[in-house]
Amino acid sequence: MPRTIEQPFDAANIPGPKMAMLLEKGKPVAMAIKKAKHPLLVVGPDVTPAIIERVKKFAEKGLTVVATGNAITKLSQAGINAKYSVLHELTQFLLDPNWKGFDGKGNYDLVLMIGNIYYHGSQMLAAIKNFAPHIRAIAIDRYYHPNASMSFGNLWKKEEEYLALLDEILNEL
Amino acid sequence: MPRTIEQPFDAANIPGPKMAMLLEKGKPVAMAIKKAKHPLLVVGPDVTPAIIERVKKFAEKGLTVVATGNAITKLSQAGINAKYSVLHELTQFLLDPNWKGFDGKGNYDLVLMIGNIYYHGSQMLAAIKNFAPHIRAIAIDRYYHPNASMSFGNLWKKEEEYLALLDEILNEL
Amino acid sequence: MRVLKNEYGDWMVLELRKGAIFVDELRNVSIKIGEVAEEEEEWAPMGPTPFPQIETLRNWDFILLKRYKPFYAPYCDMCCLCTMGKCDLTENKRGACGINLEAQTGRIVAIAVAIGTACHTGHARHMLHDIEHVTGKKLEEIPVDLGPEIAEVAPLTQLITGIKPKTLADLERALKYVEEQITQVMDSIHTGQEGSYLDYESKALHLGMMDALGKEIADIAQIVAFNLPKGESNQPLIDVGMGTLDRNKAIVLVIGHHAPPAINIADYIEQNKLNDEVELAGVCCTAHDVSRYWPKAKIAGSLGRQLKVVRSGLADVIVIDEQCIRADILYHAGKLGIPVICTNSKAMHGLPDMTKRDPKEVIKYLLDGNPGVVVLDPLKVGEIAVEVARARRKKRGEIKPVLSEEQFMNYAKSCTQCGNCTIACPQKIRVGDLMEAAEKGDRKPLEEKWDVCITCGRCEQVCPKKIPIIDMFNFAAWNRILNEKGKVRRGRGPVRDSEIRNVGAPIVLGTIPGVIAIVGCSNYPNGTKDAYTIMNEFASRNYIVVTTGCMAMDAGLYKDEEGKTVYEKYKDDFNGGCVANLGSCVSNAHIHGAAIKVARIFAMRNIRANFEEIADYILNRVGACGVAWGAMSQKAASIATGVNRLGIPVVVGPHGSKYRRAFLGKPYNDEDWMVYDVRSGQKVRIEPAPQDLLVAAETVEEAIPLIAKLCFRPNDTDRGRSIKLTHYIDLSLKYLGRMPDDWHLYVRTESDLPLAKREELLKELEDKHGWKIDWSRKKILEGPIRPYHAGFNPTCVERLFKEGFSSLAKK
Amino acid sequence: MRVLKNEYGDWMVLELRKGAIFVDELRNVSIKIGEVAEEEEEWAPMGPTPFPQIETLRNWDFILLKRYKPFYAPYCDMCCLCTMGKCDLTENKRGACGINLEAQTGRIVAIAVAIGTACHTGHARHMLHDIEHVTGKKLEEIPVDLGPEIAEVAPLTQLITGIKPKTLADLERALKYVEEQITQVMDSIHTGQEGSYLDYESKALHLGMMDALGKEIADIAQIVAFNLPKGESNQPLIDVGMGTLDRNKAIVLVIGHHAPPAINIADYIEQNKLNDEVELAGVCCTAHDVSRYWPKAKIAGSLGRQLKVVRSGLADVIVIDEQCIRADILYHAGKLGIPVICTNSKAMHGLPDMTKRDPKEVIKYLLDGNPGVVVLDPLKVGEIAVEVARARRKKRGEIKPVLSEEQFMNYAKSCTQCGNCTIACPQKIRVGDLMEAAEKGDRKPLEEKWDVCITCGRCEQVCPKKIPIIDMFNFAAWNRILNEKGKVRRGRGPVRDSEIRNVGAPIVLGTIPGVIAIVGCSNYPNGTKDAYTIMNEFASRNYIVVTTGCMAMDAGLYKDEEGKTVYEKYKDDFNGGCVANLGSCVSNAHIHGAAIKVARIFAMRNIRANFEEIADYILNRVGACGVAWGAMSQKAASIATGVNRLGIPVVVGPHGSKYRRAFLGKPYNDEDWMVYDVRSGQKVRIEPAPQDLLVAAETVEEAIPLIAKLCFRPNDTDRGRSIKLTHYIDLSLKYLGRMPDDWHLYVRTESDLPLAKREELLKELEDKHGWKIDWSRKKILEGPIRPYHAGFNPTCVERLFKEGFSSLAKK
Repeated sequence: MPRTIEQPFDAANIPGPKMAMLLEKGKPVAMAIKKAKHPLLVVGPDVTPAIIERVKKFAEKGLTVVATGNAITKLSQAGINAKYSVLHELTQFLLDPNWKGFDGKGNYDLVLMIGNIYYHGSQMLAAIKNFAPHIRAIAIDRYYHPNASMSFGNLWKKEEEYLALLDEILNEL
Repeated sequence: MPRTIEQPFDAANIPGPKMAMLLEKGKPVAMAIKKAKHPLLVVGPDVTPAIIERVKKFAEKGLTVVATGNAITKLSQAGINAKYSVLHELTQFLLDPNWKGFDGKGNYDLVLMIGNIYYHGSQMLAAIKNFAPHIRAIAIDRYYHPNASMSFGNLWKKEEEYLALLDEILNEL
Repeated sequence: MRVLKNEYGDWMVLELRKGAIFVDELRNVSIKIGEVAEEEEEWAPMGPTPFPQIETLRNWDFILLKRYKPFYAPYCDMCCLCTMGKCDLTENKRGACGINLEAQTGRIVAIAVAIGTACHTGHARHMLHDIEHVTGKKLEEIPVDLGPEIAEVAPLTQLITGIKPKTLADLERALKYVEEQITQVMDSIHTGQEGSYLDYESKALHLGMMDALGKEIADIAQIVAFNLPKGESNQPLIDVGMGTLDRNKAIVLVIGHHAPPAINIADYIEQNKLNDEVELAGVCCTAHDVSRYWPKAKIAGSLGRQLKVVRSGLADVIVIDEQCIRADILYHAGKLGIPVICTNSKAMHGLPDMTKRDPKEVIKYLLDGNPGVVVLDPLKVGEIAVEVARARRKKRGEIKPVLSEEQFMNYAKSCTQCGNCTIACPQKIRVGDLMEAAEKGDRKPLEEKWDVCITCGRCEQVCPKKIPIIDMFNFAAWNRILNEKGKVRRGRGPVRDSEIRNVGAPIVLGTIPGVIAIVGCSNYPNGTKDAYTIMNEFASRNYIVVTTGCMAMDAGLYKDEEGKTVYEKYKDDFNGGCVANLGSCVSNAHIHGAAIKVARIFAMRNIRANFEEIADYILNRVGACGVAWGAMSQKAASIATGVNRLGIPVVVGPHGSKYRRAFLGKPYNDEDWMVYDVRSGQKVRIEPAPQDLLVAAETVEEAIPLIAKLCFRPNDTDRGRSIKLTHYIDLSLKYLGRMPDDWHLYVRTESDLPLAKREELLKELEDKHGWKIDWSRKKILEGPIRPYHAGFNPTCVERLFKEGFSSLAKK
Repeated sequence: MRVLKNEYGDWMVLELRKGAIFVDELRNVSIKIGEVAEEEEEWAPMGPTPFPQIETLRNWDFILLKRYKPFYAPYCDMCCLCTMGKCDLTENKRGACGINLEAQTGRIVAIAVAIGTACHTGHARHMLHDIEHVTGKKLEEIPVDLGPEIAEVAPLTQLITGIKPKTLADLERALKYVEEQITQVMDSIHTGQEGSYLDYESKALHLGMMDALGKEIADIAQIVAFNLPKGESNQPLIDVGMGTLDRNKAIVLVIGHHAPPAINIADYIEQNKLNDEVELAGVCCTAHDVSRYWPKAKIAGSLGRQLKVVRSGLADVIVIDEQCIRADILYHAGKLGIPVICTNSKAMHGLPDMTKRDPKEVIKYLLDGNPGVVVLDPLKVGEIAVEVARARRKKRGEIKPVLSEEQFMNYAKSCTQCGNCTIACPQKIRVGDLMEAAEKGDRKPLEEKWDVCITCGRCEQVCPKKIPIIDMFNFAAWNRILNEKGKVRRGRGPVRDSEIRNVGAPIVLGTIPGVIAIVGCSNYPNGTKDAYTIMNEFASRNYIVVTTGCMAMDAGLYKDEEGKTVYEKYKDDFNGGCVANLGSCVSNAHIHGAAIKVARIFAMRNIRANFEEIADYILNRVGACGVAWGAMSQKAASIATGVNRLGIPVVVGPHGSKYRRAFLGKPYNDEDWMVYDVRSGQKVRIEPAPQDLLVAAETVEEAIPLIAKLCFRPNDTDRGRSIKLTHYIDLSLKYLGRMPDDWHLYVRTESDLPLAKREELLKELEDKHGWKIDWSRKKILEGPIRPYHAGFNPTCVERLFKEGFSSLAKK
């Protein structure tokens, strides 16, 4: 079956036959969040103030937010009540179906990723894709992430367009 | 930019960032042939009588046909005046801009491939893609060939549809 | 005291003269000696390149690489070897370290060859360790004696290192050198080393040569330590095929390449007189090698049959050693409750290491239903494996297909025709069609494809209905399995010097049209029968056919109209019209050995540390061609590369293009085909002989004439050439229905033409190719690439042209 | 005559007693001896695992792998290693050989580690060859003497093999063993070997250990052969930075890791008194090592600066040896007409081998404009390189940026903002933005990103306008280049036993909060300054900081407010609050060595052939943490893996997750954190210390507290723990603006708490974590994972728990 993909933000980041479905709308993400029993939003350090503003709204809508790298500093400053984790360690926990999560309620079934160092985030998504059948990972960053299950395209030169997508998700929640 | 590809006939045959443009019509192939200065049709042993019939028409339209593997037996029986070559050797010659071709008129600028053992043909297309900038290779077989410049999709279960595409090319020539 | 120095340890020779040394005087002298040996006998003058390093034979490699330009078909356009990557190298772009796709592909080839070489070499090392342990002897106590007909005991060791081994300790010296070279080349794989594909290819060729040496060491070691055949003809016939296994007995199935544990099993069966109760059968080279030790052992099948055998449930216990074993052996064995014993540190599968436990305890552990253990002491394996098998045999009933009739039909019905299996199948078997037929009651298609299937199991991985497709195949082919009963000649090991004395001249002159070495794995494009077809075709035409490994096994599964296998039809001499099975993968070294011995024994060339000259000799004079129709592994890559460096071309099946690199000549490029003629002192443009060093054929019909063509050599006499040309033309007509396009390139003179067709061919030369013919004398006046001279004395190496060859002939 | 046997050659001891041997009687006796040496001095009782094989330390590996479960982030979901493939392993499917994605990823990791290990080992082997050639001495004539303060001369060799080397010949024995092990593990990579990722990881750990041994051999060999520093403090400061190169002189640029050719260049300069005329500068470890020999040599830059240096046109000649050299060095040098001399068979770039030619002839050849040559004799390189550089210097004028102002602007204008460069950039530098700014006259952005750029050159490969982006960077940063002038302490080699005597107790007790080893390549996520930041942060807090390789160089480019580099600010002792540069990549072995010597010298453990016990000691007691912030290569992979097997954790930068495998603990899994307490005879659940063995941090702000955390050890005293906790909390607050979430896990007793904050933290333990506090006594009543006992004596190894440790202490 013909399928539509995008050029990864790292040109050579072609992992194999399974690459993320290209998302051109925010709505499917909102649907996934609503359907999820235990979603998690992972926020890395590559975030702009405009993105942090949206993260705050996600938190306000009840999503558990975890900051990685030094994103925690920025999120704290923005008044977001976020967990903190080393992304590598966090991903190891996510792979473990028996992990209890940040709230003791068990592992997550949906992981949204935004703002992680692109190549490092991509690797973490690869781990989840291949070894965490219990988790669906969606990249809502402004780069195409082939290792996610679904991903936005490369919108790094189109910030308006990108932020509108985030807002579209938020509006649907 | 979003782009449309197809699952390779060998599931894992994902060579990298550059994969064949998916052809859903015959016309672009006809255009390419007409534009080409020196086109060549390579025919491998994985051909049915219906395909041989079309090959014969290609030959009649003036395309140089070269048979590889034991396809030559079938083509001769069908009365097609084809050259013969070991595909591996032929591809080595194709990579050499100084090769004089079968007719002494020089190397080819367009190579159409049909009926080669899938995985072996794929490798030959990989060689051409990466090391023969002077050649454009189009797979007109009933399998998606990611290493070609353009390729039909996987039509191995849809022979009618596939033959219609070949006929479409022939009609345009 | 004299010190003899070479690069691998210094040798000290104490020359003791008459007199007495009073030991008291030595009391406070500290003596430090690296290695001590008696002075090596001068078996031949030392050649120019003992223990060659990476750079030593680069000149020779560059000669080969100029004529046979590496052809790259990348299998991946990216590089992911360092954290600056991934890099996109498509269209020969350079990556973050600066490497381009050509050099990267050469590098990947070098890695593959390094893995293959390490495999044979690691195997040889393991063999030496085991030999000391199993025999209780030290290596220097085990002589390298291959009987009265073999004086050149280790042609590769002699050629490469300059050592003519007297004991296994000498071979160990060579082995250390190989380990060093593997390390050096693996070093060069690191990010930021070579930038030139030519140098990566030269390194791959270097390791290919090392691979050959590693194999020779491994095989000679097992031959002399375990008293395997030493090249004798008239070897007994060994049973091959799943149908030959006696299902009433307890069946021990050994898989792999390292025979000592299997040998211990054979010993245990013999010592305990369990022949009537226990069957020992093998898959892959361990089967060859244990049958070289104990001819009652059977060959269940080749690599491509591994899962067919395992999933058939025939085995009561599975013993694996190393190489070519299913990585998921525990999964498949576990499905049927068959315990697995790992006997080699290279493949331990995460199982507990019980080497030091009492065998009784291990037997109990396995009979308790545990999936497997590691037992690294070969001396313990026999008891454990046999007793586990016996105990399990007692509990099981008759062996039947794993699926019931009903299960088979239900599965067939459950197929949704999704096509996943076909897209997953490396052989492109349209499994859905087979299921559809089965559902309709026609099992023939499944049965017929049973042989084409290499049982890789990928289809099962992607079936959404979890159909056990391998079991479906086995069910449909059950009668075929029960009746699969063939014969293979027992592996005989080396070619005898006495044989070389008989055939050296005919080979070099061309009157024996070629030596065809049919070897390698069983990743065939279209089933096993090709092994038989190729072997039979060439043996019937008076070529010398030698074979090893999986292809040797597979050929033995087929019979001619009279019910004879090639092994029953043809004698196992190294001679025209014979088929000799040399043995396992590591026995391939004897094929190199035979070619080297032609130079030594027929031409009296000095083979001591003289690689370049001998390879040049072989390239120009010895019409040999390797065939690895099912080449699958990195070992096959290193074997072919080693054969290539010695000047011998190889034909592989179409899967072989996935090795990414071929060596393909361009017959139209004059400058690629220039040789020095020592006779005339001139540079001469020769015919493209051999045209390629490594080439994949698409079908067997194409391969057969191609193999014949690759037996042409510039040195052929006119009589030899006419014989070779006869076969090339005949085989082209037979398999491709046409005259070859390029036969005329190989005609130097009218006497090169096959006598029976001479007139007809002269006509064609005149008409089609515009040659001038003197019809009155039926002579060619103009046309050939070069004229024929009986004394033509070709070399590709300027040094040899200038300095002459190194002959041991009495002047 | 007694024969002492071990696995690597038999040693024969001739015990000569009083009397006389009449030599005549020996005349016809054939004596064959494998290896002869005097009986090795019993420097310590032989431990349980001399010359361990793949399986020997598997038990230890499995202990590590259970706690630090390999985390796999595949970089490719396919396998293409054999011709049955490609196979799609996505979602852990099995391929045609049966391997699943986990085992395949473990296998790829094992290959990477094998490449790295082969690299260091191949380097060591090359070093031994060159030493014999250059010094004219035999290895057994070169004593391993590291001066009066180092009795434990080769801790890794001693620990692993049981040999305490007296001469380089002893090290060669160890080296052969390493070559054997590399071959064995490469063997296991072959298709159809391991099916378990655990066993592939165990093999990778085995080779990691071999890598450490290979490095030790290489560095000790060069130290004793070339008289490099032997661990002395107060090393001179070496110039580092492109600005330190005297552009008036002829500049010889050496690149790579194998110093003998560079040493010959230094000798040539000295012997011919060319100091005023010729500058010798290096990129990568050759620069470190030649400056250890000749402190006038300069360090032009680290690996990430390689193309910045080459493309700046500073060099008059480029001499490469091996490792981490641009594969396209000929392209870049050729652009500027700089000739390249290849001095090592591992990287010959297809150039002609002129080793045997007269140096004068080679000089002429290079001056004639040829791109380069191969000269494999280090003794010839000095003359050729220096004379070519001198001749070229005479012809060239002042060094200026490669681009003119006009070219720069035209290129900037030609940028179409296509974005190809950004997508190609591993650092995700938005090159288009920089071009846009430059076009508008603002070159600051380009200049600022000059440092972040690792000069991989991929952007140039994809620019449709063929903008020479590296030249654009260099143009904009030209002043920065001219002013890049830093200092690096000269590499001192080993840590002295006398230093260990001082710091052993504080390290083990925890009062020196940790040993931070800052090592590896320069593939930084965000520029070189992090090297300085990390080093300075830990040194200022009384950690012991040691450094090597590229990070050691890069740190030296930065200065504090007072204009001092870390090397000027801190002493180069192995002590708290000091920064010692040990040297090149191979000097990393001394970091392992220091840890081993803590066990030997402070704890009096027997280190002879006793790997498991010592690694267990280090894991539980030695608060060391490796930092490879820019880890790029396969060597970095093998180094980290070797460090890990010894029980030392490593933090890498975010690119490090591309190594595919990490070792990450799960603090919440009780069963993963059980140790045996020898004191109490109980199994005890400990705090997750260290939590990970290999982990990538995303940013330096995250890395720094993480490094501090990974210095916790179960054996910390309360005083030590309170110090470590202080730093962990401080650094979290400083860099992440918050208390760490898990600090309480490391509290066993109130005295573990930092004194200054004790009350506040007790409160938090009560409020946030529900601990019970006796506020009257300020004592913790309930809460910690385990109580603290001063005599806690942990081990992870059941055998040691049962059988006791091997102590050399006088009882």
